[in-house]
Parts: sequence; C-alpha cells; structure tokens
Amino acid sequence: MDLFDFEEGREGYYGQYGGAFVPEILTSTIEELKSCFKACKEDPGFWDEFEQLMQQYSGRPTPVTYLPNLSKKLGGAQIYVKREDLNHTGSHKINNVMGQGLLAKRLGKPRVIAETGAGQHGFATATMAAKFGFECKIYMGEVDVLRQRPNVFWMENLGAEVIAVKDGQRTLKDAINECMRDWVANMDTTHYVLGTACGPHPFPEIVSYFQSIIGKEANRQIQELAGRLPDRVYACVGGGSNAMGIFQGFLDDDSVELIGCEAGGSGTGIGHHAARLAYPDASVGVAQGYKTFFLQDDDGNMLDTESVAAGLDYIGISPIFPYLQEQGRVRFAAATNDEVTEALRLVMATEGLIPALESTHAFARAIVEAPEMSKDEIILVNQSGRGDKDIFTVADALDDDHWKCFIRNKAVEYGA
Amino acid sequence: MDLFDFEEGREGYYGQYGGAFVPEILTSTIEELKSCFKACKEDPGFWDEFEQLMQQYSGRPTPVTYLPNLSKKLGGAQIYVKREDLNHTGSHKINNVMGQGLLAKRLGKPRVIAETGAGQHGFATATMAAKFGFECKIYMGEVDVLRQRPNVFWMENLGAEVIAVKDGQRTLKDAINECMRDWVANMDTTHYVLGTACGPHPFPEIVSYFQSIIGKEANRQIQELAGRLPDRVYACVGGGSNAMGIFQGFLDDDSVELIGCEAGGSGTGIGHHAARLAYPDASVGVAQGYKTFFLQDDDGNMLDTESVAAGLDYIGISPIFPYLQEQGRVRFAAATNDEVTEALRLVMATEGLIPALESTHAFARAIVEAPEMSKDEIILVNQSGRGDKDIFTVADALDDDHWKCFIRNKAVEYGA
Amino acid sequence: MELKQFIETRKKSKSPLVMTHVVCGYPSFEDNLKELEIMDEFGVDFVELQFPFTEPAADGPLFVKANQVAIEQGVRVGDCFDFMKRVTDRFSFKVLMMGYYNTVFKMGHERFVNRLKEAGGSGYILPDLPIEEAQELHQLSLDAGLTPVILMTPTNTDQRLEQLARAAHGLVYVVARKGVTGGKTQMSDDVAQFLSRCRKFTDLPLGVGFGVSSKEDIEFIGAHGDIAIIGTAALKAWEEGGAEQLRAFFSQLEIQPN
Amino acid sequence: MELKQFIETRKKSKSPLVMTHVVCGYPSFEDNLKELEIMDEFGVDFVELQFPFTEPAADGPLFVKANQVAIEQGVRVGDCFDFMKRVTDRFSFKVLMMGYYNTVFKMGHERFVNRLKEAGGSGYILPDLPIEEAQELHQLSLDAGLTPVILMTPTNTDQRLEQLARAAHGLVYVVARKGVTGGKTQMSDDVAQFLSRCRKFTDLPLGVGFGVSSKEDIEFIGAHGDIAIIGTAALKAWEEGGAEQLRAFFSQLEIQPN
Ligand SMILES: Cc1ncc(COP(=O)(O)O)c(C=O)c1O
Ligand SMILES: Cc1ncc(COP(=O)(O)O)c(C=O)c1O
Repeated sequence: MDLFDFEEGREGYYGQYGGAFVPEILTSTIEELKSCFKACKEDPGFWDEFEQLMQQYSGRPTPVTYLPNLSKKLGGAQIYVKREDLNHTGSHKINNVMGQGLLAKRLGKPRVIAETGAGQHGFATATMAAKFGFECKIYMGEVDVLRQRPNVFWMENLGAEVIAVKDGQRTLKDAINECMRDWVANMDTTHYVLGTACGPHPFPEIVSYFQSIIGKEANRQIQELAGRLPDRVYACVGGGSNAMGIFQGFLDDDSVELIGCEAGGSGTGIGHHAARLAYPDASVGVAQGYKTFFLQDDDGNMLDTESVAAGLDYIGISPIFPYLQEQGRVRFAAATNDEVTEALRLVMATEGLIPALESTHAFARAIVEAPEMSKDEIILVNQSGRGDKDIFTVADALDDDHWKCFIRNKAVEYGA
Repeated sequence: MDLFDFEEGREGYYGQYGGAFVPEILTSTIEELKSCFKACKEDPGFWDEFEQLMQQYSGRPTPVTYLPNLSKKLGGAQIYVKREDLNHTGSHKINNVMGQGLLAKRLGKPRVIAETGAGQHGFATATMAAKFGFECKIYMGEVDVLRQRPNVFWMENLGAEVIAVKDGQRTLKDAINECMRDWVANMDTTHYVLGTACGPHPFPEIVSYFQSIIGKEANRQIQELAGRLPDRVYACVGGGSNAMGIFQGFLDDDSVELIGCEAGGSGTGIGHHAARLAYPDASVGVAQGYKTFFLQDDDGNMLDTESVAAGLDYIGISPIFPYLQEQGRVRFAAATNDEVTEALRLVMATEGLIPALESTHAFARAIVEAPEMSKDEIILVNQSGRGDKDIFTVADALDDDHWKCFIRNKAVEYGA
Repeated sequence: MELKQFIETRKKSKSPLVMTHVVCGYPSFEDNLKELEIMDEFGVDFVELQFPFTEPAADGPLFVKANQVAIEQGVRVGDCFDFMKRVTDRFSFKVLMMGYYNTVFKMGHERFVNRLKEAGGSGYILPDLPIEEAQELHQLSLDAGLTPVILMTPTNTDQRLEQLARAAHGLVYVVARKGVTGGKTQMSDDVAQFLSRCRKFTDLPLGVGFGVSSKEDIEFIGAHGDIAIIGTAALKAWEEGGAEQLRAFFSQLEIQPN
Repeated sequence: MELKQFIETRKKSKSPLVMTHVVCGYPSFEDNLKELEIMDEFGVDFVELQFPFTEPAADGPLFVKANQVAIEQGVRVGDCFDFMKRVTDRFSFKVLMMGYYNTVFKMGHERFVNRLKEAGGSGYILPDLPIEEAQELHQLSLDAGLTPVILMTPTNTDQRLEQLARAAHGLVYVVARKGVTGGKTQMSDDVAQFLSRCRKFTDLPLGVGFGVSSKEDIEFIGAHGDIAIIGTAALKAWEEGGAEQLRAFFSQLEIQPN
C-alpha cells in the first residue's frame, strides 16, 4: 500500500481527504517545498543523512522494550513498547523536525516557524533551530503558554521567540492559524515546520515520511525480539504523526491490526472529547489547509475539544486516517481522561515507564484489549513521548496534594 | 591500568584510598555482595545480559554527538559529547542502578534502598525497582525533598516510598547515613543500591564496573566519528560515577588527558564549594564507609558544601580519584556556579542540548580550555544527564522572571 | 453575467470603483447596517459580507477578532444570508459573500449557490479555495449567474497568473502584498509593476486590496487598476469612532460619486 | 591491662556490670556532669563518652540528634578530651571514648592514643572501624594500656567470630540485634543463643547493648552475659524529665551496688 503514489490529478489526496487548501499567495512556496521534498526523497543519500543525524543527535534507533510485568498482570497478550520517549527532547516530534530542518537548509531558508500545543513540537523545533542555526519563532495559544510554561522556558532558552496567540480558543488550532499568517508574510525567508501529519499537501506526506523511521525500526526490532510480527499495534492520534510513523512499518503486513487511539476526554458528547474517528461527532470539512474529519458544527465552525493530553486536543486529524479507516486498515478507539490516568499509574508502577499523557492513550487502549487476547499474541504500543516533562499536567491529572503544596511554597519563595 | 586488580591484603584500596569501614554487623552482607559481584564479573554471560537490558530498556548505546556550532564559536578544539542524557530516566545513573538490580535479583533480595541528592539516582532506583518488582525505599535529605519535589513525585508514582531525612545538613550525605541505618537493620531482605563510586568496597568497584559501559561505547564511537581518540575527556565529578564510567574507556590510552570537573560553587573558600581535589580545602579522612579526601574541619567533622548542582554537592569523592590524581592520570578543575550557568546558556543556544547542571560543569571547563587548543584537537565531554527535569533548579539558577510568575499563578490556582 | 455588466456601466463614469467589507454580525447586524448606509452614501460599488468562521487563517488581527466575536455572539450562517437579503433588497451596491471554504463545503455547493442567489448576492471570494479545488463550485455558480472571484498575488509565476486568468470571472482580486489583511501596503512601483503583470494575462477589472486607506491609495489604484478594495481601515474607523469616524474616513478618500 | 583487672574485680561482687553512655556536650557539658553524677550514684561501672561526629551512621535518631546539636553548639574534640579528664578525675567508673573512626584518623593514631591516655580514658569503641583496618591503632593502644573494644554481631559467621575474638581485648561489645542504637531489643532465646555462640570463641566479658531499658533486660544479661550496656533509654529519660526522670529510670533497673 503506497499511500503517496498519488493518482494523476489527485496529488495530495488520500481517498477523498487531503488536498492543499491554501491562500493563493502560498502556491509558489508550496510548489517549492514539494519539489525540494521530491528531490530529497529521490536522492539516495538523503535518508541516510537523516538517519545518521537522528542517530548521532537524538539517539536513534530507539529501542523496543518488552513489558513482562504489565503483560503478566493483564494476563493476556505480550506487550512491547516502541520507545520514542527516549529521543532527544523527549518525543517522536524530533524526527519530523530534524527532517524538516534538513529541508529548510536545502531550501536556503534562514528562519523557521512552528505552531505548538503541548509544547513538545515547539520544544523540538527550537532545538532543531539552535542546532541548524535558524532564527525561530514559535506560536502557541495563550492558554497553552500559561499551562505549559516549562516548555516555553526551554524554548526561550534555546533561543526561540515564543508568541502567545490570543485568538480563538487560544490553543493549538489558533496557533496553526497564526503560523499560517506569519508564513504568508514571510515565505521567502521562512520555512513553516508543521508538527503533525495534517495541513495542506505536502505536509501530511512530509511528516509521515520522516516519522516512518519509527515503523521501519519497530518492524525489524519486534521481529528480532519477539520472533515475529505483532498482532496489534497501538498509537495515540492527535494530528496523527506518531501513529503514521509506526503504522507505516506494518501497513503491508495484513496480519497486523493497527489501532488509532484518540482523546476520549471526559466522555462522549459534543465538546467533551477530541475523538474525530472513534466517536460519531465529527464530519468532513476543510480547514487549516486540508480536508478531513473535523469536530465542527452544522455551519462548519469548529467546536471546542477537551482532553487531559494537550497534544491530542485538536479538531482535525491527518487526512490519511479517515482514508485508512474507510479501507478497514486502521481501527479507531478512544480512551477517556480517567482511563488514561489509571493507565499511567499502572504503567509507572509495573514497568518504570512514564509515558506522556498523549502516549498513555495508546497504553490505555492496549490495557483494555490485552486481557481479551491470548498469551501468545503480541501487542506493540508506541510510546510517543515521555511524561516527566509534563509534570504540571500530570500532577494535575493525578491531583497530587504534595505537589500543590510544593508549588504554593515555591510561590512564597518567589515573593507571592 | 587495572584498578580493580588489588594487591594481596589491599582489596578495595586504590593507593591509600578506599577500604570498607563498615559496622561489624554488615561484614557478612558485604561479603555476600562481594562474592555475588565476583561471580557476575566472571560469568561470561552477565555483561551481555546487562548490556542487553540497557539496550532494550534504556536505549543504549547512547550516541556521541559532534558540536560543530560550539566548536566554531570557541575557535579551538572540536567538541564531541557523550549523550548519557538520552538514557531512560535522563542520566547515567540508570546504568549502575540496572546493574545493581541484576545483582539484587541474584542475591534474592526483594527490597532495595537508596540515597539520593538531586533525585536522579532515587528516580533511577525507583524505576529499576518497578521494573524488577522490588519493594523500594528512597532516603532523601529534607532540604532536597523540598527543592526537588518533581523527582519525589515521580519516585512515589513509580511505587517507591520516599523518606525525608531530617538529620544533619538534611542533604545527600545525611541520606547516605540514613540508608546505612536502614541497611544494618534489614540486610537480610535488602540490597543497598549505592548511587555513586563511593562508599565501602565493593561499591566503588561495582559502580565503576557498570558505569564502564559509557567509556566502552565512547571509545569506539569517537574513533568511528572523529577518526581517532580524543585529546581530552571531561566529566563532572560528584561522587565520581559518571567520570569513572567514561574515563575507564580511555585509562590505558596515554595520549588521552582526563579532566575531572568539580563544583566550584560560589568560589574558593571553605564552605563555598564542593571541590575536593581541585581546591586545597579537603583532606584525607574516613567517613561513610571509605577513606578519601573529604571537606572536613580539623576535628574530622564534615563541612557544609555549596553548589548550584545538587548532584555534585557532596563532601567526599570516589576513593579512586585521589589515587588517579596522584598517579597523574586525572587532572582536576572546578567550575563555579556562574561559569556553569553561562555555559548552560551557551550550550542550549548553540547546539540545542540541555545538559543537567551537574554535567554542565564538564562543559564549563571544556569551554574554558577549548579555545586554547588547536582546531584539530578533539574534546569529548560526558553529558551525564539532561537538565529539563530540573527545571526548578535551572530556572532558579537563571533567575527567570516568567517562571516565577508562572509559579505564583499556579499557586493561586492551587488555592494559595 | 450580471456583475460584469454592472462594472462596465459604472466604470464609464468612475475610476476607480470601490469595494468595502463588513464582517456579518460584528459588532452587530444593526451596526453593519449603519456602516453600509454610510458606504452607500459615499458611493461604494461593492461590499464583501464576510461570513464569520472560527479559523480565519488569511485574516489579520482586527478581522480575526471580528470573526470570533460574531461567532461568540451566536451569528449563524443562516443569519448572514438573511442579512444579505435585507442588504441587497435595500442598497444598489453589489454584494459579494466573503468567507472560508468550509462554510460552503459544509453546506454543500449546490445549496450554497442557491442560497447566495436567493439572498441577492452577486458572487463570492473564498481565499482558501485554490482554483484546482474550485472547478465544480465555480461551474455551478456561473450557471447560476454568480461570480466566483479569484485572487492574483505577487508571488505567482507568470505561468500561474495565466492559469488564474483562465479561471477568473467578473473581476480579479489583486493582493497587493504578502501577508494577511490589515497591514499597510506601500503603493509603490512594485505594486504598479505587479498590476501590469496581471494586466498581461487578463482583461478583467482588477480590484486591489490589502491596506487601502487613503486618497492617495485610491488615486494610485485609479491609475493602475480598476477597483479599490477597502477592508480593515474602514472597520478600524468604525471601532474608533462609530458612524462619525467612518463618515470622516470615507470623506477623506474623496471617492467619485456614481 | 587496667580495664581487664577492673572488670575482674567488680565482677566478683556484681552481675551484670553496667555501662552507660553520654554524648559529650549534649545537651551541655553541665548536663552531662549531672547525668554522670546520677549514673555514678547508681553504681554504673563504665561510661562511654561519645565524641560527636557529623556522620554518625551507626547511631539511631536520638543520638544522631545529640551529635548534631553538640556540634552546632561548637563542641570540639579538644573539649571532649578536657571533659573526659574532669570526669575520670572525679568518678570511679571507667571511661571509654566512643565515636567514629574519622575523629581518630584525623587526629592521627598516636596523638589520639596519647590524648586519650592523658584524659584518663580506659579505651574506646569505634563502631565503623573493622578489625582489618584497626591493627596499627590497636597495637598502639595496647602498648599504652588502653583497651580497643570490638563488636560481635548476630550476622557474623563462626569463622568471623573467631577472627573477632582473636582481635578482642578487655571486653566484647555484643550487638544484640540488627539495626542502629535506640530500638528496643527483645531479650529472647535468640539473644541468649547468640551470647553462647560468642562465648564459644572468647572468654572476655560480654557487654550486651542495643535497647537495654528494664530490670528484666538487666537480669537477662546477668544470666547470659557480663555487662549491660544502656544507651538511648537513659538519654530518653533525661530528655523527658531531667535529673528526676533519669534517677527514676536507674532506680527501676535495680542495679546491684558496687
Ligand atoms: C508525546 C506526544 N505524543 C503524541 C502527540 C500527538 O501528535 P501526533 O498525533 O501528531 O503524534 C503529541 C503532540 O504534541 C505529543 O507531544
Ligand atoms: C546528571 C548527574 N550527573 C552527575 C552526577 C554526579 O554524580 P557522579 O559523580 O556519581 O556521576 C549526578 C548526581 O546526582 C547527576 O544526577
């Protein structure tokens, strides 16, 4: 299944989803990006350069870890985890970002911009910009700036300027809009480092391409470790980049079931979650440059979303996924906030891993399904990031009193 | 140079340093540990088992990263970094801890205890305990509990019990004492996972043994990457475990100069730093089970120490180091708090790396010396850990106003 | 095609023609009406009625806020069509729907065209709908006598301008500079050159937008193009001083009477 | 060897002998003196004077705090020797220095032995100095007529007990249980068995420490060992009620008079 071997006249489309709905002013920039990316893909040395960069800078390949304790506790399938949390900057986001850094260098652009929600992508982009010597501006919804100050702190110290976006919901989607606004003014000097497999073509393809390093490694590793392919692969789906990353390694292996895990938030019901494909609340629309399932009202205006995981708290989804769902290739499920905090506790205590809240959605679903599977079945979970960087969010999610007390004391120390 | 091929009757001694000054009640436990460790060392499969565990769980080998921007900026030697920050739990501490986990399993002990200062070793031990299914208690000075709440939070969530030690300076050395007290009461069921290359024999040897994985990898990697051995290797020295780890890879390569970087604190003068070998303020003594240079007064009572890096803020030093200094094999230098915060800023902004404050001491010294070296000389710095986990300390060190404001707001949210 | 004739007629006695913009329901439909009365009074030839959207990525800060407030106040797409009907019934200027493609997509192309027609609209501007994606909608619109307005921009290659010209109808919206709405454009030789580049590819009237706010801008567009498009400047005037300020704003532009 | 004779003499009329403990300078040297007066009054045979150390890893919470406070109050090693001199001049019980090896090491073995001798001490107990590391110091001490007291513990193998016995002088400090000072030890069959294990390897008087606090404990030690060593319990009494409580504490122990 070559998702990117587009039919004539349907470039950038995955079934009826995708496309490039961009203001006319960006047409030439998008063309330039497409042809640069094409040249890279066709350059036999490019992937090697990328892989080497990721090896030397980010510690790839990340391992696959077997979880004997959790598997035993659940009494069903054997659980393995792909460890994207061990990447430099703490998540899979760096894969895409370093790749786009190489693109920006080829494009000769000295400046990069990026949107960020949870802050992971902004953190990764600021890191990449420091490494490549690019000027860097990160757009982040004001709500996210306020709740994700640690990431802002690091981004600033890495030399990036962080702009608090005060429009709309003041979260991820608004940061994306603001990034687009910057880009349409500065495309000559600026590459927009989109953070997930969304947005106008060629971004879903570019991001999927760089993230495919996850699946390439994982396919080889799980066979080495477990002796065969997994029966099911779970990944959380915000925009869809980590899921595309790992799923691509198994797309042609029909025996491997792929499960996308969305944010169930506080449960079903419009506005309470960010599940675009697992729940029936989203419908097809066109926004932020592409056509996909959006959580929107009858007028096509976007709805509020809710999730304990900022990185999954998004109205849209990679256009590749509704297509893969229609093809029956990926099954979608949602995990609620409560299931996620429970799963986090369990994974920490049994295996010493601290998945990001986003990644914990994949664990949560695997934890639901593993007990129903047989002991010789195999599950692979993509741990897209680590949770220790998001201590404020996790401590809030776990409602930790010692933590609150610590913060109150710290505030006094800071003259509150 | 085989440091651990002890002369008859001098087991556990490095020159005149080392030994095992333990209460009689521990003699048999220490014997048991020594013979278990000896069996492991002689078991040809043991190191492989350890290495595989570290690969699959912690993502080893950690890479060596070339820093072109920093090298260029300083205009001297080419700088490379060994990336222990990319380990699971964020520092080299996990190497030793997982190794001792294997020992504890062989010893058949269902419970582990550990001291921790900055929290990294406690975090790593709690993680290991979760993974191995051990009961776990972490002793941590009350001062450190108060300032390192994030690590406490994670340790507790990993299932460890964290005890705030209220004696003495209420920091690392007091936590070590308290650990010893627990051990002399519970040695039947309990293994003491000492966190650095200090304490009574065989701990300095055990910890060095497991940490040697750093140097083994680094020697091979730097030769692959730079084409030859480095001219100088820098590592920070708290107790000395990360330094022993990387130095062992180059001990027999006479052309490689080894530089241990201690905590210069707020500068020379008794009580203002934790430099045992770089400054003239320490003298030989016996405490916490071993003989080495301690920062002590004329009565042999320990002095207060000071450093921006909690992990270096310790009165003693691995007994192996005064010996290696006497042998002329390791040179010692100190970096002050100010040099360290400057170095941190520089490394973040030029290379996108965030070393732990401890590790930044090694960078700080390399930054002083690199410009005086020629462009074809090579420096290798051991980045023992990542700094993003220590945001409270780093933000304090950098005196960040936005951060303080964020904390004050958060406190209000928490009902301050 | 209705709009084309209208422009030809007006152009005979006036240069340039003038297009203005309001965001439906911001600050309120009543205020919109007052704004439109003033615009009409000063002889405006076209008005864009922007249908508010939650993700107005091509708009600048002032319009972004206007979109957002309108939606928060409960403005629905149906309300916008109702308002358009009232406007087209009452005024002689031509009305274009302006908005984002999702509003149209969600409603369905056919239904959109019908409702726009019923509301008396003359056409529409959808800045995030590239011509490659627009064929079906444009054909339906043309069949219904509605004008889909497309944009030409300074980053377009000649080849692209030729493609755009082929897809254009009624008039061309020339984006005078990079960036979103709202910023000031220096009406310079660059803009003049770009307009003559556009002229090479199309005979359609050229509307020039992005930052028009002074008599000089209007004159400049009179000399090099056909329609001055006034957006943010008018809203800013209204926000600053209501009807009085808006009147003063239009007054200084010295728009030719119809 | 002075201490040996002292024990032999006292043992004739008394079983068990009693050893107590004070931390020099805690709460103050004056209080120490008052404690010692009471101990003397109740016929205590030996007193350990603990020299405060910053890292008292073998001590329990109460002594840890005592060590710490004494140091904070400025108690120096010299002060402890001066105090010891006053005590040995005045009382008839024997005085042992108790402390950690670094105090000795830092001073130098020879100097330590000399100062201890000058202060009238009979010996010392250094719980963190294993016999392997003690040879030089022990020899110097023995030469000077001082007794280095070593410990036997329930975790020791027979082989180790034999080694310890060979290195022992004057008396053996038998640690009745695992753990640090301060906790309560159940004076059970286990302890009795362990004491008879020790007895197999040495003829020296066996002092039994760790948790001794009641008349029954004393009787038990009288039956199975030679010297009851009272540590934390006495300090606790002093902390709770000063001289009066300490007196009550010793009174209920019913120590035999000398
Ligand atoms: C750790 C982590 N996982 C997953 C996501 C979701 O993004 P995506 O679906 O693109 O992988 C994010 C987004 O911030 C993230 O930080
Ligand atoms: C990241 C890091 N580096 C270095 C150290 C110092 O310890 P050592 O000298 O044993 O490597 C610590 C101790 O906590 C640490 O956390």
